[in-house]
Amino acid sequence: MSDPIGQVLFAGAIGLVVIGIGGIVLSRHLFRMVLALVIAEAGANLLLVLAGFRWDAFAPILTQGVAAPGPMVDPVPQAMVLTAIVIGVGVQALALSLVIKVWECYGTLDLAEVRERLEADLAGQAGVPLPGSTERPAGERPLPPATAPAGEVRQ
Amino acid sequence: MSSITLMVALPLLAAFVLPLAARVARPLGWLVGPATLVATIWVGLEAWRALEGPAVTIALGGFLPPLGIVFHVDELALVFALAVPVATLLLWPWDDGEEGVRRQSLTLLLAASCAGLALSGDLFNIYVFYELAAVASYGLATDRRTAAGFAAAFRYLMLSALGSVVALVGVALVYFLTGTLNLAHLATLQDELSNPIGLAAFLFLLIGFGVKAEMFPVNAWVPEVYAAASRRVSALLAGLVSKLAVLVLVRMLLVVFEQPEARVALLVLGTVGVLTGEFAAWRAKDMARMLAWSSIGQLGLVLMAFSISGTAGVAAGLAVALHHLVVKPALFLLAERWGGAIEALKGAGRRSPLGAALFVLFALSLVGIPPLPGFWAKYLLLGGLAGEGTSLYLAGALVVLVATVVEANYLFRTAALLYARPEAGTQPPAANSPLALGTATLLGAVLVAGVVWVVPLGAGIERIAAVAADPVPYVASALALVQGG
Amino acid sequence: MLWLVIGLVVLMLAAAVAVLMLDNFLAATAAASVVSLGVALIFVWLRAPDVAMTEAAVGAGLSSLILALALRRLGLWRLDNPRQEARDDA
Amino acid sequence: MRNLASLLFIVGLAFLLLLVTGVFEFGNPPMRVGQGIQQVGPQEVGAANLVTAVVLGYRGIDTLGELSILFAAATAGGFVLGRHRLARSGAEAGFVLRTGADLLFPLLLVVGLYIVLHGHLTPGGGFQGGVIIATAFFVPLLARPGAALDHRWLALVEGLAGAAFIAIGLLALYRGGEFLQPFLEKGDFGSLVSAGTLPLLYLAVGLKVGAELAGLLARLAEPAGEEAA
Repeated sequence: MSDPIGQVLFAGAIGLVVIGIGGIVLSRHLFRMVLALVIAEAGANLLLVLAGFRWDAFAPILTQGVAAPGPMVDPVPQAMVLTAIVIGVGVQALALSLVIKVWECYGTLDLAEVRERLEADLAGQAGVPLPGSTERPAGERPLPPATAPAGEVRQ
Repeated sequence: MSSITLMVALPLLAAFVLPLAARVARPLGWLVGPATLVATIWVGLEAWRALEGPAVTIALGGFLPPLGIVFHVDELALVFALAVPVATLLLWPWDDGEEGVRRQSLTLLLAASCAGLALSGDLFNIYVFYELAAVASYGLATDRRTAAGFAAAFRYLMLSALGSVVALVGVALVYFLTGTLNLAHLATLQDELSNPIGLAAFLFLLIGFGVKAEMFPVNAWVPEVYAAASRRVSALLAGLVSKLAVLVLVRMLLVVFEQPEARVALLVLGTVGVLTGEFAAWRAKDMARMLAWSSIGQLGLVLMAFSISGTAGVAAGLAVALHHLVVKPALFLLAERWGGAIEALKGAGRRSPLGAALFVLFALSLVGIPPLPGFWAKYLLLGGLAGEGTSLYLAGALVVLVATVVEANYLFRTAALLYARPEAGTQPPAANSPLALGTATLLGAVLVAGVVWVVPLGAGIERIAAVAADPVPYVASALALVQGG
Repeated sequence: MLWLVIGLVVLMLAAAVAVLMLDNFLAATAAASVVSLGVALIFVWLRAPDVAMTEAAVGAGLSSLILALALRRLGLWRLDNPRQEARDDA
Repeated sequence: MRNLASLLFIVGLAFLLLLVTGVFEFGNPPMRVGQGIQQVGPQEVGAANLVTAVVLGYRGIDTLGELSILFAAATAGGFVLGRHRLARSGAEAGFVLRTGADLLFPLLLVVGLYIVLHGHLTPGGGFQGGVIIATAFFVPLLARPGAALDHRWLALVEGLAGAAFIAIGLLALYRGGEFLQPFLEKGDFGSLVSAGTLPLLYLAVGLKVGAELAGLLARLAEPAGEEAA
């Protein structure tokens, strides 16, 4: 409450988390969902480091033969954030691999269209009519989409 | 007792060296995974035999709690830690080739992380193992390599990653409040957690870890992934991984967050999950998604059971969870070639009498027909809900009864179709593979054994629950470690 | 100090909103790395040199590289405004 | 309808978070665990960088989990993207980029290894250094799109480094300690050879992370050659 810098930093961290989560939930483009995830993770990491901060304290690194010059900030949240950052990048890389594969298969990155195609595919696999449609699907769709992305890849 | 860490370390080691071993000699690569899992089971059994007193805490790296990370070993943890390698072995992907090796590596990583979830006594460590389970399961969810699989896995990943961020915020809040992450240490700091912020932290963790537990608002991925992935992977995710996520939530509820509001949150979310899951399963037109929705309903029952306070709640939850752990993988295995439209199953029982008979057995137990174990599980659940006495819990009991009727309706409808006369000119689907049928038969035998030994089984569950429901032994074992040096 | 922090936080939040609003994905990716760099700078001030280094190397560097490679593979790597073509696709 | 529900959820989340953090006092954490580690950490682990002491000592199993997550992500990424295409044009980048890449490669490698090996003394360590090592192997790929990384070597380094990390942990268990307990002499506090097994663990982390990320980047960059043609 007391300190304005702390308030600003808290607001920043929370703002990033909320913008990121909002982006994941509201985005209609798969790639933008991944970008939003990057932001949300950055915000959560910032919040975690804030949990270990102390005024007038030093970085938790000692030098040879010298005792700690004064109070140090908490090293534990820093270690956790190190872990969280690396985990986040791994998840991002995997998410992007999946985005690339979805693009190769469906030729679209629009969330609504992908969901539609997904529902159609699942219904086709199972051999049941799509909810809300009267035509029976003809079975599983071939993997290359009707609108081949080939022309899009090259510029 | 320190050797219990091998339950996590060995599968990780095997996952790392598996690609190399497979390159050196194919049979070697083929052997690494199953051999490791067998060794893990042996380690777990040894640990159970050596377990003295109600609980033991292991300081990883020799760093005493609360500074270091601990593994907390009691019978509840051991039951699930042992179930992990056993279930993984039963559902092992016996494929070959480069992709088979990747699949096996991911399965081993999943097994290691699940064992870690069962044993770990540190909040952030639980988060790390949870993420490992998540990443491994995204990979496994694409194992059919269909377009639908990739799309479903992406949506699953996004929802789960969102949950992870929320859980991380929850961890940060806990750290803000207390400055520690050790569950036993947190248990002694109740005063600092019993406030609205502590409750908010619990809700964040609940939403975060609830994704894998198929909890109500964050379970949209379940039907898509289970329909798009192979049945073996669905069985693993529905049977095993969801239970471990529930176990993590339960530990937090029992040891750390003792507010009554936390229990109510779990009860409400579980109840909504039961209702939505069972009715959606009733409306489903294909077997895979029917089982997926029914799994959501069953997990709702588990959450409801664990929201009951005291030993009765843990006993009921444990019974429902273990029952589901046996039944759901078996049903998914039976759906290996029966995963399509339910209507198309007409007469399938004639081509595969054993499969149809097993389906009926599991369906009966899932609905809760005595004397099958499912009945006793639901009996404990209803007794516990009624025992709480408040109107909210009584409403929950009512919901369980309604859900049972719905469940009976769709399961028996399907079972009747299996024995119906096939329509002229159509061919009922082929029988399942011998491997799937054999595994399902094994699980059926376990179920029947549960009928025979229901009394010792019930006593065992009561004993485990009595220890787990009480935070005192949990804290005491950590204290003993610190004081004993 | 306060104004510096306020400026940095406002810049980060603006970049975060830009990530969600920009039509050009290359620009959105760049904005995301601005967010990461801002967070890294704040980590330095929070006496967390290890974390700042990781955030700069992994969050801003590696993550942006991965995103850029994916953009190239997805055919979204363009400097002009893609809105028109996006309409055509749909 | 769905958007409305999502918006409501987000607004609720923001409100809850703002409410929650308004209560905290910034810059004065309870530090129950942090204080303890600052007091006993330097003696118990012998690493000058306390963050490294926590990452590899007190929370060593977290780091193992983190390594496994990267491994899982790389494995799953390979599983998703499938076999890499081999047929590619041999078009090379310009002279400047090529020479620059040749010069950069050893430089990045040395810097990366330096950061890895000094992780227990100064900021940095296996993960940061590993990223730089991965970049060292990736830059030549940008300069010579025709060249391909040998994924078999990467897999070998990756597997062995990961196994080494666990083996060091298991060795401690075998010696009668706990899994991942540091052993070996603690050495002179603050010198390169100190902190027992920690530098070895960080070396394994650096190699594994470097190999994994290089493989991941190469896989994602694959069609680049086609485009350059």
